[in-house]
Amino acid sequence: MTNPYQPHLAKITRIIDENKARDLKTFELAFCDSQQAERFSFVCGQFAQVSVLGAGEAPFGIASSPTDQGFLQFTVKRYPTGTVTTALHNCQEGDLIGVRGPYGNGYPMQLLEGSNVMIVGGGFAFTTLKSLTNYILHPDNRGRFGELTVLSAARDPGEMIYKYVLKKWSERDDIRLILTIDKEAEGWKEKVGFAAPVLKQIDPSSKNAVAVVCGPAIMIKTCVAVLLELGFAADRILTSLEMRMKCGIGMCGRCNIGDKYVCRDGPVFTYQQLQEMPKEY
Amino acid sequence: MVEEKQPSSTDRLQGQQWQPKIVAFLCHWCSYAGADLAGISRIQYPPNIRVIRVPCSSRVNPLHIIKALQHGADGVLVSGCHPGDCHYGSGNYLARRKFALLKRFLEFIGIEPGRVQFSWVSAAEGQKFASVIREVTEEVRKLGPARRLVKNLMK
Amino acid sequence: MTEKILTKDKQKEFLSRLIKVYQVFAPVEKEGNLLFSQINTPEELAEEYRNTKLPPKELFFPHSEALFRFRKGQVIEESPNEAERVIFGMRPCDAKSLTLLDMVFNTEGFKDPYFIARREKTTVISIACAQPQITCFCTSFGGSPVSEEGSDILLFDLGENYLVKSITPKGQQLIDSLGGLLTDAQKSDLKKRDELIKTALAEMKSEIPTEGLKEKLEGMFDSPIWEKIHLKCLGCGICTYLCPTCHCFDIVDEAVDSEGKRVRNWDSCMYPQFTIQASGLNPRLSNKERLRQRMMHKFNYSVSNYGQTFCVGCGRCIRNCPVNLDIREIVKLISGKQEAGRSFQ
Amino acid sequence: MDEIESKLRQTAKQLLSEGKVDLLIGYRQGSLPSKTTPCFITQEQEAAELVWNSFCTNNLAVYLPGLFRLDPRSKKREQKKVGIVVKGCDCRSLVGHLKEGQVPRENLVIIGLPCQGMIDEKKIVAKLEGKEIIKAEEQNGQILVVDEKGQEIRLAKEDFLRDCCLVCQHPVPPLYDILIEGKTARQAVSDEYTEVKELEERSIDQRWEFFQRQMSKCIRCYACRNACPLCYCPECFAEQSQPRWVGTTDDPSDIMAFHLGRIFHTAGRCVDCGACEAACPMGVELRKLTRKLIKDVGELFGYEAGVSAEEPPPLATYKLDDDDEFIK
Repeated sequence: MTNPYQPHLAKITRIIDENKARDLKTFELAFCDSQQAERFSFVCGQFAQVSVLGAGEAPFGIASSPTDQGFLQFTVKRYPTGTVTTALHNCQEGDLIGVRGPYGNGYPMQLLEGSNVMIVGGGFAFTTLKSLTNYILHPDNRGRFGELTVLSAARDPGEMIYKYVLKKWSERDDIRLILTIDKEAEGWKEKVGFAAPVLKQIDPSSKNAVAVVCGPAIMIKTCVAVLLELGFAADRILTSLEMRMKCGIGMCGRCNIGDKYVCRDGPVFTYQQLQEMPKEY
Repeated sequence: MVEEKQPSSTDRLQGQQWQPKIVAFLCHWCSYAGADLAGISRIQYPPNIRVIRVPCSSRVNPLHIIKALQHGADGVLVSGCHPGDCHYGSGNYLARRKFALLKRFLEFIGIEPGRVQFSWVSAAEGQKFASVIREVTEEVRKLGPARRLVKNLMK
Repeated sequence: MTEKILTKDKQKEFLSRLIKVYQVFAPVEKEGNLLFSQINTPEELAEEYRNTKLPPKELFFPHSEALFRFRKGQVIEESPNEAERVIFGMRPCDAKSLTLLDMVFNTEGFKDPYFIARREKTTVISIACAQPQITCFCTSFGGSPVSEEGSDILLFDLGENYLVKSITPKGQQLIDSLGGLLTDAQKSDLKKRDELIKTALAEMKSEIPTEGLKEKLEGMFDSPIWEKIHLKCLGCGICTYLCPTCHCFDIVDEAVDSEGKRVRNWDSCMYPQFTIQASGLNPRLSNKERLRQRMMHKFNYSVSNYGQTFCVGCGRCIRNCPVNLDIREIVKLISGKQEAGRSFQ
Repeated sequence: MDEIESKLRQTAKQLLSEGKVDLLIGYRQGSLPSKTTPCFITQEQEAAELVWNSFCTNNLAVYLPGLFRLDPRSKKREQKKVGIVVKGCDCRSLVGHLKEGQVPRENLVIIGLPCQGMIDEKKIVAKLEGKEIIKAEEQNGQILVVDEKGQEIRLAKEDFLRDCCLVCQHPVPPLYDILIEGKTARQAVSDEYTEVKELEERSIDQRWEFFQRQMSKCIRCYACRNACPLCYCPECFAEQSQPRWVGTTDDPSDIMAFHLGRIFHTAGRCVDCGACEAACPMGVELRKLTRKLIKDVGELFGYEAGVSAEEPPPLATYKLDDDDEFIK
């Protein structure tokens, strides 16, 4: 019997500072055991339990794409009250940490394949969206998806994460990338405004399209309203939820919203599913 | 603090004495300066204390003391300014009440009186600081390794 | 499966023989509480009892348990290595709770190795209840004071004898290993057993309306009843810790200088920290949301997920609640069948 | 019906009908014969459900800080008027709340009841040796219990009082807006701290062993804390993760550390209402610890908690000549 609680050791090969406030870092990892690296196969939108031995473990969405070979990425925001996030931020390149997973359902590829995809991400919730975008853009997969539009929103330029990735995307012609920040800032040449009004400006066609929205609760709410207005069906709007989790495998009993466990039945839900769930998130 | 902390027989055979670990919470304004003075004046005292500087003796929460005992301190010393000398006016008077109660309470539940001690040491009392440390170290040494309230993480 | 007779004068020999082969756990009076504890002699078994203070779940899912240890950055795996065990003297409600816990810890997708190892190595010998307590309501949720569910062997106390019935192959194996200690049950014994069943069922004093409970709860997430029910709740963990089916847990690291262990501890949906996120966001802010979660989990969500209500009607939460917040009254209120002239608050 | 009980219902009804209180916290008959249960009434007709008898053990003051806490969502404080039924000990807890700024005095209507001592249900359960109580009531200073076999047992109330009632100094609430008079309160007796002294006289090893045995029963359900009117911290040190003061395991060291930390936090505040011990499902003798502190607070600082709302708390003040002997 495999022990689902057992973390597998991975080495931090790279740490990237993602924002000006330096409370967001991306950790790039490589499993110490190469067999484990092969066993860890995941789909975009899944998460893993990342642990610092001695501090504990916490769930984080996987920011790298299944198409990225040889490494895993997690982007972690540090909270003063978060034991694990603080411990992770104190780690250095070369340190060993534990990873178990992958867990959760991930983005439904059956639904996304063959569709035009509208991705909307706010702040540091962009992690699994980066994974999804990179997955779609991979030469092996690009043909299976329709038009790809990505909107990334941040409070200010300093908070815009994955700049090095966004830059690469912006140089391609098989993706439409729109960046926006809340308020005007010096040197900012992209859009200004909250995600929802900018999304309205972009006016993506809902025809044969699927939208994926991740971000702060208020952003999801406003963007979903715009999408519905644009004619997106409730079962073609996807989002990923966050709840406190311990086991990640549907046993510890805390991440449920109604009878759905976010760890097991989610974290990705359609807007239609959300409407059927109690508003407890 | 994972290993069992009993003096092993080989230690005794080799004549190595068990060394107690003592956590000393020293107030920044008096006792810490007193420790500094002892150092500058090259007054010898046992190397068994681990100093934690606190702004005032009243900053020390009973939980600090309990946690120290849980995680391997054989003794705890809290030292502050003499009555009347508190940098903040009355911190040490308040601390004195708190610790009078705490000391009785810990003894009541079965923690040996020598494990948790208190002293007033001023910035000018380098000598006194050294002698307090000598006394406390000796008393804790006599008690032997702390066994009560110790948390064994490998159990 | 067979039905045998164990005469009471041989009960001690019965236990002694089990103790030689198994680790035997049985209700023992310990510091004033009746608890399942390992016994080394038959005399340690408590003489007469209704039920234990703590449910048997702690024998499978202990309050604190090391999942693994770590030292110098290496994970040291703990293999759940349990001896063969017998639990003697469980009550049918508690035995049933084990089958519910199985559904949580032994799923198709994931297996909890610690729980499963203990379950596999344990033979459960239950004793049917002849005298249910005033707080017992097992029959309301499909249980019964003489239910076989979850037991490997069920005993009926016939006065001078026990009727011993094997329920599972594991139980049969244990009975077979006892050889001549047990004799075949006679017709008269079976008749006595049937009478006992009849009286036990008649003795059940507490029955609550449970028909359509799940369906009612589905529409009650925003019901004003939650505003009332929680008012006197203190938010302590007694009801969940003493519940045989509550299984929520926390996972924490206990370490100094990154040496230590990862531990699983009991946790309770009644605690404020249960759902608080690192950002400080807490979807279940007050006792109202927490108590609702507890009720919904037991009577609604569990039915969706496992097809079973997660309440076996043992009554421990009723007897031990410091403010007498009675789960039966909550169910009555949900069902709209609360006694007239009595406000719940 | 008991005279006090009917006066209480009358008073409650009047307060609610005249709008002097929006909510009234009292007791009603519980779901089990030997238990009452706290009730929160808002309608005048509900006043008829109020009871006052020897089973009103809960300390209702425990609910007050929560009622007036800043709502985490709206960031507002409730402005309702709350009536509360208090015995001597409950009232002293309430005085603690007033002193610590947890409860606005102007929002309270304190209904004081002279207490004749409350029954310890656990003592009756022990007396019945496993038989169930199907009826329990007070009759002329005696407790009439009917067991499940239909047998009537009369018990002298005095033998079944809670331990804290046996040493109660303040059966009459020291502070109230309305005092419901009728039966006289139980006579205050002088508290000799016999059981604390008995422990003090034992050797330190025996004491350690005694408390270790007590703590070995603890299952960390936190009922003692949640039942304590003075444990109102929105976040308890026992559950804080940054820093983590004590582990959440069942390690004896963690269990002891939790109780030490919690009980010491009630030093100079605990009024010996007995709520912690009554709430404990496992029978941990917590009052052995709380009463040691009460005794020492009295001896060292001449202070008794909950008697005056004006007197400063003993650990928030000092005297120049406080005990200095123990300091090197």
